[in-house]
Amino acid sequence: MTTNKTNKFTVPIGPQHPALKEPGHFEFTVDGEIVTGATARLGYVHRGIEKATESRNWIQDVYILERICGICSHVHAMAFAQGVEMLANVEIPPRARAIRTLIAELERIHSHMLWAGVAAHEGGFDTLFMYIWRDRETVMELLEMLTGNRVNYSANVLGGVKFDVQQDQIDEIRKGMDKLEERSRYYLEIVTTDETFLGRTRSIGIMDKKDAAVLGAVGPTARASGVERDVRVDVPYAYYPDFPTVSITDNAGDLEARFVVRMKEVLESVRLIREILDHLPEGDLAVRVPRRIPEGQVISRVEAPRGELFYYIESNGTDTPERVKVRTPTLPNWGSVLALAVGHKLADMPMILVGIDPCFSCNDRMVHITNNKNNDQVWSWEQLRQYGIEYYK
Amino acid sequence: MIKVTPLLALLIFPGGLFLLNIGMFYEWIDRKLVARFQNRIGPRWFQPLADTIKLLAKEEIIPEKVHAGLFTFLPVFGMAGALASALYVPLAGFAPSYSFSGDLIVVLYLLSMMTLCLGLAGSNTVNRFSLVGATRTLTQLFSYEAPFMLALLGPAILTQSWQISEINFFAQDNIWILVTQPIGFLVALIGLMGKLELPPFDAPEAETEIVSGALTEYSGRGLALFHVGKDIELVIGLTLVSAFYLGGLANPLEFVLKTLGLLVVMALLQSLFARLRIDQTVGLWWRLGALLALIQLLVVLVF
Amino acid sequence: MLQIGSLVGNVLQSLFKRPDTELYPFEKKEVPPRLRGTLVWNPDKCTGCMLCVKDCPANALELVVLDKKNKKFMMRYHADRCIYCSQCVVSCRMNCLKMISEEWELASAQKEPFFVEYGKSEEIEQLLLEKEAQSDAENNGQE
Amino acid sequence: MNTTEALAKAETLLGSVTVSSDRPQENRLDIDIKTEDLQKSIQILIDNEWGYLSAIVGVDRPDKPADGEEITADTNGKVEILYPFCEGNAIVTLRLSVPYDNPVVDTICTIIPSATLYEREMIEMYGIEIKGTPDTNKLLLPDDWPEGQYPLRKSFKGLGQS
Repeated sequence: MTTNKTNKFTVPIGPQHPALKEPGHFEFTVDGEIVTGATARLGYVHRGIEKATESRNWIQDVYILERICGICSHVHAMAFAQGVEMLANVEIPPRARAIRTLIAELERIHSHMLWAGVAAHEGGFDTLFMYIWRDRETVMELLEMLTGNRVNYSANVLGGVKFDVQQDQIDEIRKGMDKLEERSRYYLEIVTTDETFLGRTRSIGIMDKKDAAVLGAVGPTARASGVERDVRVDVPYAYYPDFPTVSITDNAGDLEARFVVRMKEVLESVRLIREILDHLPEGDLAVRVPRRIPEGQVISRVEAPRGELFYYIESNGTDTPERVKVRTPTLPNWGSVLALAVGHKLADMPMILVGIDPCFSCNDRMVHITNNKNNDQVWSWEQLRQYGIEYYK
Repeated sequence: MIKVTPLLALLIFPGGLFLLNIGMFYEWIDRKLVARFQNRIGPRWFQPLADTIKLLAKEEIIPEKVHAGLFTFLPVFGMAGALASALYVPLAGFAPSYSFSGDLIVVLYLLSMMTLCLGLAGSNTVNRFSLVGATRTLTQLFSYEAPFMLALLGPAILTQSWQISEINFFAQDNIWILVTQPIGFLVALIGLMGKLELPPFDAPEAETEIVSGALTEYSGRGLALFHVGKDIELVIGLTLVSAFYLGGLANPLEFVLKTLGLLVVMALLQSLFARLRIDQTVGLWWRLGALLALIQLLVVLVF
Repeated sequence: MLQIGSLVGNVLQSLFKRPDTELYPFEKKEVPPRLRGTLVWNPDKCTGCMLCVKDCPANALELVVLDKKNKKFMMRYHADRCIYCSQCVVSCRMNCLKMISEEWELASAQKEPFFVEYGKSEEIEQLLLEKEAQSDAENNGQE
Repeated sequence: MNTTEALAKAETLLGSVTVSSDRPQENRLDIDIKTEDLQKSIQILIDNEWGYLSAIVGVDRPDKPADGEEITADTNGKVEILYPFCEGNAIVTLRLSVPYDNPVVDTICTIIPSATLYEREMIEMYGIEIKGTPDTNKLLLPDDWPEGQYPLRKSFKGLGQS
């Protein structure tokens, strides 16, 4: 129990906590059940990826950046590949653009459904959680069929994509889309009509339009507050110039609105995927990109499932980048959530935290251990066992 | 009807061994049903037993800054309360081992002992999650207790007796009280869910907010006792509600059918709702639950 | 319209449906043909350009040159480091590398199975003999 | 407002603080500003509702060492700090550099409160001192991270190695 001078009670959430699927630390000062202050401490899954890119070549970096996040791995690789192609002045073939977009949209469906399940679980609605995750398997299996992997699809190479889409796969995807569309409509209805669940989501964690705009919220979090910020619409990249998407917004700004926006985005993705499959262009899958990228710097932005993903890439003319800066969508959304936590009930905090769809491994990217032997922070299995025996003697 | 000798009653049937086993069996049914409602497979039949044995075999860690005596004995008290209440209810359709006029009140208090012990156990530790959990447990106790009692009062007034066995006989001879007092039945059933902290009333142990609530610091034996105590409470609660509202319990077959029927309804209710916040729970009980129970009582009194 | 327990239809249906759970180690699903499993190297066409080694993000590949003129190479594949991205398959211009979908349950409690050596058996034997001779020589030297 | 108009508007708005500017990409405008003009220029953009702060990017620019020498902790240099603002397709980047021996910039949290996370990252990764930032606790690195080690500087090769 920590009590400070004003007799305030601090409730920690994390680093290990059932509400957080990844480690992160939040401290809430509470007065009874009402939150009066909030701070964050990140970095528990920092892996040094930004630094690591500087010592690897451009091709290797695609994969290391893809592993920033498991859920939105494709968009990371895509943002990087897109930036490098811009630097190298390479135009990728239309079929590659279409397939990239296709996988990105499938991934968006997968991410949004994952989030909806987790958020339902935070609200104690386990049945909804189980159902949503069961149906998410459909899209996971489609991705596995297309790329051979359920996460970290590795579909991008510099200059295009690795995998083609064949006719039988197109049929499979269409079948899957029909199922997903039906189920998403059903879930949309549930989250907007179920009384007990609305008690946990309606008018909770409201962020108004002005706050969202100034605090720099991005993605569905911003759109649920009525801020039209969607890179796919603002700066069409990949195949979006040919097949534009609609930016889905809601004005309520509460948790319910975030559910509604995400579920509607799933439906929009389904529509887009069908359209892309109808008009899949013929042609090559990839073009050659030089191993040495010409000097220059570029900003590459794509819309990840959680919002705008920002890449700053600088090349010094060699086969390794000079600087790769990644700003993931979760980081600006944290700022907005921590600023808005005050005044809410403690019981609502997990749901509000989860409401932005946080991805901790996305915003943590540092610390690398280079020398295992001389570092007492790294323990071997044998050492750990020995320590355990000593401890309990 | 057969009467069982006291010592046997305490150790083997209906107290002791029988109750432990049937408690764990009912827990399994509950978990299995919820799993099937959620389109999962669910645990195998021996899972609750295996959990209990594993927990009993494990080291019990007494955290720092707690009253060690309280920490050790609270689970025992809680479980003793639940076991003792078994002596007064028509378990498995047999006549209760002990019976006196007014035993209904005693059973209700014995059942609350478990919850009180939980609350005390939570506030005994310095863990923040335990403390918040304990507060919520006790808050919830004050919210469902009155409506639950009022709901069980209906049949008692109808029988004009406070003796469980007499109410049981009365229920057997007459039309199911469920038909005449549907509101009372609903309040009693949902009150039972509140008592057992089942969803949607699981705010006191909401894992995504406060880990495991009052039980966060418990491990090994203490945790096992609390879990088994809750299983026993589940059986006794089901017995009470079905004896009162579902036409009494005359023989083991009726007992099994009626309590399991109730359990199916409870499992269904568990999987249908999102968790209520503690303020919503309190609001629901006092604004709606208590009011409904009172109306039911008035109806009973007038007619 | 607001309602209580709106999932009830689906919940009751689930009771009579087969559970969706997959009993993985007992019942295995068919793997998709594109699944990326163990890497297999075909030494016949390899020219020793080393592109696969250079592009591997996890340093999982080592190409040992036995005889550069006659194009004799041996590959050491560290499956424990491999991240199964199949960049090497894309990089290889001779199509010597392939990730097979048959072998994918690679978990192991020991480290040994993760170290795979590919090459023509007679060449490996020759190399091993050389190695042995070398270590023998070293041992003799020490004594 | 299309991209060209947006960039033209930003160019006129920021005219008073611009030291020099260039256009690395079609939709981008990079503006070099003086370190002391930072708060003023950001205030201009926010007051006119031009876009939102997308990130704070640091780029380490050590002085080029003599041939054959490696960059070490003693190498002099400066850190470039970029403040990219996005408005639709248009991106305006405010750029300034601070030398290693005086790495001080003003906070922008007074104008954009959510920038605190980006500023904490800059403090840890580049050793920039941010004047007036509300929270200087460690954000990403461990609490026992040694003083004076800044992971994203080019001279950093891992702890215990230089």
